[in-house]
Amino acid sequence: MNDLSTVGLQLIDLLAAVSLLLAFGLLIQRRLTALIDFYALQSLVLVIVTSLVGWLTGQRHLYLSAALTMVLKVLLIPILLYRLVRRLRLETSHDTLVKLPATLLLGLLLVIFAFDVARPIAQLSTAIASGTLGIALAGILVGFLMMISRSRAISQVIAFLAMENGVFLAATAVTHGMPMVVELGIAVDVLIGVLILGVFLFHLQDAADSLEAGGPASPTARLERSGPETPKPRKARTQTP
Amino acid sequence: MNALATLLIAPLVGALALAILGERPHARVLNIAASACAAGAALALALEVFDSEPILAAGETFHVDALSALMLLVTTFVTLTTAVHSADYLRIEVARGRFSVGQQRIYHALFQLIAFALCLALSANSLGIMWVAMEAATLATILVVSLDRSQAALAAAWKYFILCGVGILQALFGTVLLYMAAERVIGPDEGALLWTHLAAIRTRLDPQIITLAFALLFVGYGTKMGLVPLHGWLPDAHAEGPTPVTAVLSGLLLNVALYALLRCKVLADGALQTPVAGHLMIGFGLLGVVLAACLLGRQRDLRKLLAWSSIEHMGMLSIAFGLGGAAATFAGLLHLLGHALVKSGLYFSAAQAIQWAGTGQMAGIRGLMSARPVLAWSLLLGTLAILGLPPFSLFPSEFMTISIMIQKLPWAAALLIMALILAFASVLLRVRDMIFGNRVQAAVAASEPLRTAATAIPALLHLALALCLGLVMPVTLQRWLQQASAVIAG
Amino acid sequence: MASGLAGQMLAILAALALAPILSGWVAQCRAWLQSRSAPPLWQPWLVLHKLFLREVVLAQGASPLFSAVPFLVFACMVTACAIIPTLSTDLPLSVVADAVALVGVLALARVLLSLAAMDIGTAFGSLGARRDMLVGFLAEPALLMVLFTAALGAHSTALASMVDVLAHRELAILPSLAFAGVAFTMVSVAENGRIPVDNPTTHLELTMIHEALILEYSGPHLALIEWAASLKLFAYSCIGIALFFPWGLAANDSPLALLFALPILVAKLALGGAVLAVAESVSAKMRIFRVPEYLAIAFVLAVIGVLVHILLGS
Amino acid sequence: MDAIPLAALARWPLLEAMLLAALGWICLGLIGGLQRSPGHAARWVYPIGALLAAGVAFLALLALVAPPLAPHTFSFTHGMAGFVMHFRLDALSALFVALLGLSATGVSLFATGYFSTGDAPSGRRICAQYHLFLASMLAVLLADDTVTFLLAWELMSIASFLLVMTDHQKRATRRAGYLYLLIAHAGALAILASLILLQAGTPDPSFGAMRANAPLPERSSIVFLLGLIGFGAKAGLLPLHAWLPEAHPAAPSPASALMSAVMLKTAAYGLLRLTYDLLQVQLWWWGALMLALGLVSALAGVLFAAIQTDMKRLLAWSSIENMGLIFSGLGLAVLFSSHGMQPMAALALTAAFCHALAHALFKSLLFLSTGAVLHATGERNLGRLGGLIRAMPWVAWLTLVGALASAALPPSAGFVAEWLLLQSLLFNPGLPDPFLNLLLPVAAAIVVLASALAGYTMVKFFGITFLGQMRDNPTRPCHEAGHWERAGLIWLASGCLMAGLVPGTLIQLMDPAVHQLAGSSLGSQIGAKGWLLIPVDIEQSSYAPLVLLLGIAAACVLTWLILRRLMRRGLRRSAPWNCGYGFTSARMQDSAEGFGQPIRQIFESMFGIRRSLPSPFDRSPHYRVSVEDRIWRGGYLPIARTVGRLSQTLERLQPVRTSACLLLSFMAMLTIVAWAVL
Repeated sequence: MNDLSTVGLQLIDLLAAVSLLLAFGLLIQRRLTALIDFYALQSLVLVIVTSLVGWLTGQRHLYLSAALTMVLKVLLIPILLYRLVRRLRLETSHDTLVKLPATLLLGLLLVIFAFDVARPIAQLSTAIASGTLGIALAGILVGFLMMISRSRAISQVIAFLAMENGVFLAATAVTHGMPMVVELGIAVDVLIGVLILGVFLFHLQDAADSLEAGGPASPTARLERSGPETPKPRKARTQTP
Repeated sequence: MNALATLLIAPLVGALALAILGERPHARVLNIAASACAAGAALALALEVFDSEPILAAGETFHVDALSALMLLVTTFVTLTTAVHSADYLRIEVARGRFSVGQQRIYHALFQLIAFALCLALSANSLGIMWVAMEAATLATILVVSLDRSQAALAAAWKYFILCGVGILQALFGTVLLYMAAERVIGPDEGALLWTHLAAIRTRLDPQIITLAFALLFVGYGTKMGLVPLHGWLPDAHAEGPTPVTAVLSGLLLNVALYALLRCKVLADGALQTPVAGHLMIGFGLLGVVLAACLLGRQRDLRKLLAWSSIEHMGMLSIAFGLGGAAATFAGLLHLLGHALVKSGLYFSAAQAIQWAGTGQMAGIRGLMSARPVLAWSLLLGTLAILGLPPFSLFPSEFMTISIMIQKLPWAAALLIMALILAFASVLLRVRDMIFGNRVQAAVAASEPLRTAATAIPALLHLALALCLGLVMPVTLQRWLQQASAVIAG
Repeated sequence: MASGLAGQMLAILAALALAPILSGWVAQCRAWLQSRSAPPLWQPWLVLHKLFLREVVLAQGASPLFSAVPFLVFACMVTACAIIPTLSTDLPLSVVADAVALVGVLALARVLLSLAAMDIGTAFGSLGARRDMLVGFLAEPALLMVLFTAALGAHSTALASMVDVLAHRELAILPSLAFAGVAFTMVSVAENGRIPVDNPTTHLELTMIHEALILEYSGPHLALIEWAASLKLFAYSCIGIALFFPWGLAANDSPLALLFALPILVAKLALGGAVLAVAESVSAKMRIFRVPEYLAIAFVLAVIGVLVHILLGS
Repeated sequence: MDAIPLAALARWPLLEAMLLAALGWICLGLIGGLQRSPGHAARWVYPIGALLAAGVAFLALLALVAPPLAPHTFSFTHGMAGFVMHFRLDALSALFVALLGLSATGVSLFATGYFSTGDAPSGRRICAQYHLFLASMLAVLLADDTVTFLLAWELMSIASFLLVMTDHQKRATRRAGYLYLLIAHAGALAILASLILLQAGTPDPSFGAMRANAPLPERSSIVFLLGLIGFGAKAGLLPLHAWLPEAHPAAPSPASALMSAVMLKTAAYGLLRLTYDLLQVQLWWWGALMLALGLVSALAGVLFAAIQTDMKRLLAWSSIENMGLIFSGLGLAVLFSSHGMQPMAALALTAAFCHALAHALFKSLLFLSTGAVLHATGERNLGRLGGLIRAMPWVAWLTLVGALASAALPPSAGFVAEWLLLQSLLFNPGLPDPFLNLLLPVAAAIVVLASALAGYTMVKFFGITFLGQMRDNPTRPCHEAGHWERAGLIWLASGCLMAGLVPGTLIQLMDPAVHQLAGSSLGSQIGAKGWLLIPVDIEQSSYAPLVLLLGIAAACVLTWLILRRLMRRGLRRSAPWNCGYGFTSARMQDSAEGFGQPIRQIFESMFGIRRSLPSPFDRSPHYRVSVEDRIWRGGYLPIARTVGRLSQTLERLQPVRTSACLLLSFMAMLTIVAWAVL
């Protein structure tokens, strides 16, 4: 390999590290809008990594993949999410279940764990950026942790998307990208997933309005919590003639 | 070849057509017709595949071997009967004003979409496409579960979405690792995700990567399958949404997840040469059976009860396949067939009972034997069948599983048997109170004139098939099962 | 065989004839002991005669069972007496029923009588039936265990062989038989409705057992039952004699031996009856719920007898 | 019979014919289940069923008379899920099949009349279930591999469960049915485990393979214990008896009769098959355990029977007693076999078989007469009945036959069994273990005590139901049983009498089965003459019930003849004397509780008695006393409570919120990855 590719490989590792950094950013950030920004940034890093790998390995379909990611994850999904946040009037709301230092500490442990798990694989790997696997895994775990530590649906979705970014990072950096069909399929699925999420959030709001009209001051705040503890018997359904 | 095309195109076209025409009364017929086409195609495909070579189609995109043919057959058949059942179900729901026209359209389209996704997952050669199809099926079912937009339904669907989403993401990561391992052996062409290629080189895959990959795949597909610590979404999701879809969810979707896991297990077994995968499956399967057995007794909602029973049976299946070997795999496949038939049949019965009583709470369903004898019998026999009593086919499969387990892991087998007894006690107690006892006035008396004789047919048909499978299994089917188990057990 | 038959017939006739006299003898002894003037020895025969000539007064609604039972009970008792070696051990009928069957026949009579007592539907009848069965359910096992003690020694439950073996061995102190003897005495007192378990002469509702059973019988029916009762006493006495004082029984069936055996039997019975009378006179009637305890003691003693036999091998 | 026809007989396809009969029963059930008017159909469906049962009994007797050199076998290749279904008819199965056939003939005849009334839906249901029940019991006895056996076994449980549930409107019935099926299923799983362990690694579940390779000695004890749990649960041995007194009373009488008379025997059959045929070794403590359990069950069963007030509950508890006695016989046989004392084992087995047959006949007779009483009066509470002998003499007299047999009184069938059991308990040449030697007489004492108490119970049963005056409502309408019902009762009663009177012939018939198990043939000697029983030696003991009966009858007739001449004064009817009390009322008779009261008082410590005494100031004083099973309170309820608490805890630990679920998944994932990779 020439110098250029060595630099490229180091760059990929660096970008992967940035991605993990952004994942930590997601983990500690409380404001929803900032979360969306961080997600878009992480996606952007993914775009760069993808095109870099495409350039290094000469696989054309990776450019397509990068473009797809750019359109979908850097632009479309963040925009959708922004609109959602605005529609639901959540711009300034905060949410965390676990105290920040504890979350950070846990995140750190997870990173160690991920590196340890990935180490033997990284050692034998001949792929272009073998160290990335551990970073990607760490990103996924941190995303998972974030998901657990948030109670708001929309933050959970962002965490989910961040995890997905981690998987993609692994897919592109560790292997040479998945087959195109698969990537397309995944992209479509993600898109649909986010659309569903949108539908969902509105439905949750609808349900809140119809069920708790005239109820507490901020019905959304409660209903935005992902899982109401005990689903009530569906009175509305059974009593309709 | 043509059969395969029909199999995939029929539900897809059906989905499109129903998305447009879904609110018409004929839509139900169309729904049935599309499912029937798929079922016919699956049968033709199965006849083609069994006793001959697996089919590779569209380059290497599609691959149907004995295992997938069998699964396709079950899937399309249960889809068909569910379509028949749901026609009746919808008729009553619409008549009662619980189902709007728009909902009906969405329901029909999604139903066919789910069928398509399942067929795709089962016939895809690429593990990646399989993953995509699984995810698509999940997303479609999420929409159906939340169809009635009650708060509980939305909450359940949301939980389903998040948990299964995370789960399946891990499966994706596992798939990526699998790809990575394969790529190191056969290079970065597109073949590295194709099952046919992977299976061929499975002994040369790097064990360390495969270990991690299988662990992630296990967690991922295990979540979809409802293995125990990952099962959080399952009872809620199964308790919401239109009941016919719950039948598909429980009878088919779980199976397809298991199918995906089995494909991965074959690779893992090949690469690792140690029974790690099997041990994982046995351990978590046992955990599932025990926990489900303990919690079955605490359920108050009929569909949740059945959902927990599904968790129990997924545990059983996991144990059976985890034990490995031809006999246990055969038992597992038989159990899978039996569970798919009986459980979906039970959901059909449950749907009728819930419609009759106007509530899904078991406390509100009483004295079916006096009020609706046919329904009572189908529910009772279904319950006995799902509890593993002869002469239904779950009995021989549980028998084989337990017998192999006793030989290999006697103490675990003792635990399993205790759990089975406990599960029996819990389920029987609940079902007894629904079926027997004094007749109560149906909450919704209006349902009576809407009832037709055909309502009970799908449930009874499933029971009859399970009976047939249990009592006198045709030699052909037995051979098919053996071939399918040969795919898994080698 | 023919000679055996003769002996058998003689034994039955002797039982039929002697049984009421034995009852009379016990009554006589008791009267003497209580310083009363005694009825004649054949007083029971006179009573029987009187009763046989009376008409039968049958309660309304009595079922055929009620009328049939006196005959059945009587027949059972006769059969029982035929099985027990009273005069000789060479009895053709002894192959028909052994000790267990003997107890069974006695139990059959008891059950039938209890059923008959319940037939009319009076308060006393069912009360008597209940009490009689209460006595029986413990007395029968105790009796059987007593018989088993002897049977184990003789390696036979056939009464004739048992007695044969017991009679023809050298005199030895048998601890097991001591237990069995005490148990047997207690049981036979209970079974025959004697004080302290029952008082054959009382009609006090709080205490009566046997009399409550037969309250509704009259005339020949009553006579049969009374006769059967005395046969039962006779049978028990003969069992006791056969088990514990078996010497003097005819081993074969020669007329001489039989002739020799009869006076010995009468003597032994006279002695036994006197002992019974003494025992009855010195004890007081028990409360009805003490009876099970009393019988339980008998039962346990009998079981201990068996155990002692096995433990000591004798 | 001379040798040639017998040899020809042995080649007849007896087994196939029996299986055809089972199929016939299933078809009859289907036909009856689909009839529009089941009452009408009952008039021909059940008699055909009875005919089939008689045929089956006949075939089984043929198989016993002409024991073939090799057992009949038959296999059905397309069996359950690809298993080959094996069937086999050897002497042991033939014996129990005969028992089934004989009993079922009578029960089916009775059922013809019994089920020809009643409402249509339940009539249809009962018809199907009843015949399925018969067929599955037959299949249990003929099955020759684990799968077929368990299939038949569970079908038997299901069919009888459904029969128990016939009267499901009652809460007690639902409870009974549930408890029954639960214990039955748990038992079946124990049997399954036992048989699988016996399979010892071979994939072949046929009994033939198990016979071929004996299991390891350390395994066989586990196999036996599991089998004992499984079969003991079906037999109602303590402490697994809880279902029996609930379930038997709940079913319609013919079903109770079959359950009690035949189904319980399949447990004895199964345990024999397991211990003697499949395990091939017997350890002494197995026998001792069986003996102990049997004796405890016998005693507890009869004590509880004595204090019951419901006719069928009383009979159900009495069934526990009888099963206990049968199991003591079996245990004794195992004990003897383990010490190589084959002739004694044969004697004990003969006793157990005799008891099984006798019980099958008299208990079905008694249950059926309960049914007749229930039909006639609508009542089965002893405390409200009485005097039925006047309205229904046929039933009463036939019941008396059964009651005497149940009380083990000579010359009935019950006595023969008890007699043989005592013989085998008393006359063993001495076991090597002195401690056991000491215990055997105690066992004999318990057997005797149980039999005597059975007499008490039967006096109560018969006396209170049929004798005296109607307690509750003197004008209660009641009628004699119909022709079919009477026919069924007569069949069973005559069976009882025959079994009691010619036990020698009976024992000769049992001989092949005894020989097959114990390896020693006593039967030809025991029953050398049909009328005389000689177990070992004529000097030792003998019993001739026929002569005994003739003797009693002769004495009776003679007395009567003589007295008829003496009694010139004739007969006069008058009011009962009643010790001179003028006023009598039916309510002054002993009630069922009153009759059992002494037993309750004497054995108070064995029962869980709860009394509520009225205070002196009560306006309407009520004295209530209820007797509970201590094992239920001390064994079953704590288990149920523990399990309930466990599941409650687990439920509380279940994550509800999405985050909690996620956390759980996360932990699981980390664990799995760590376990797999590190």
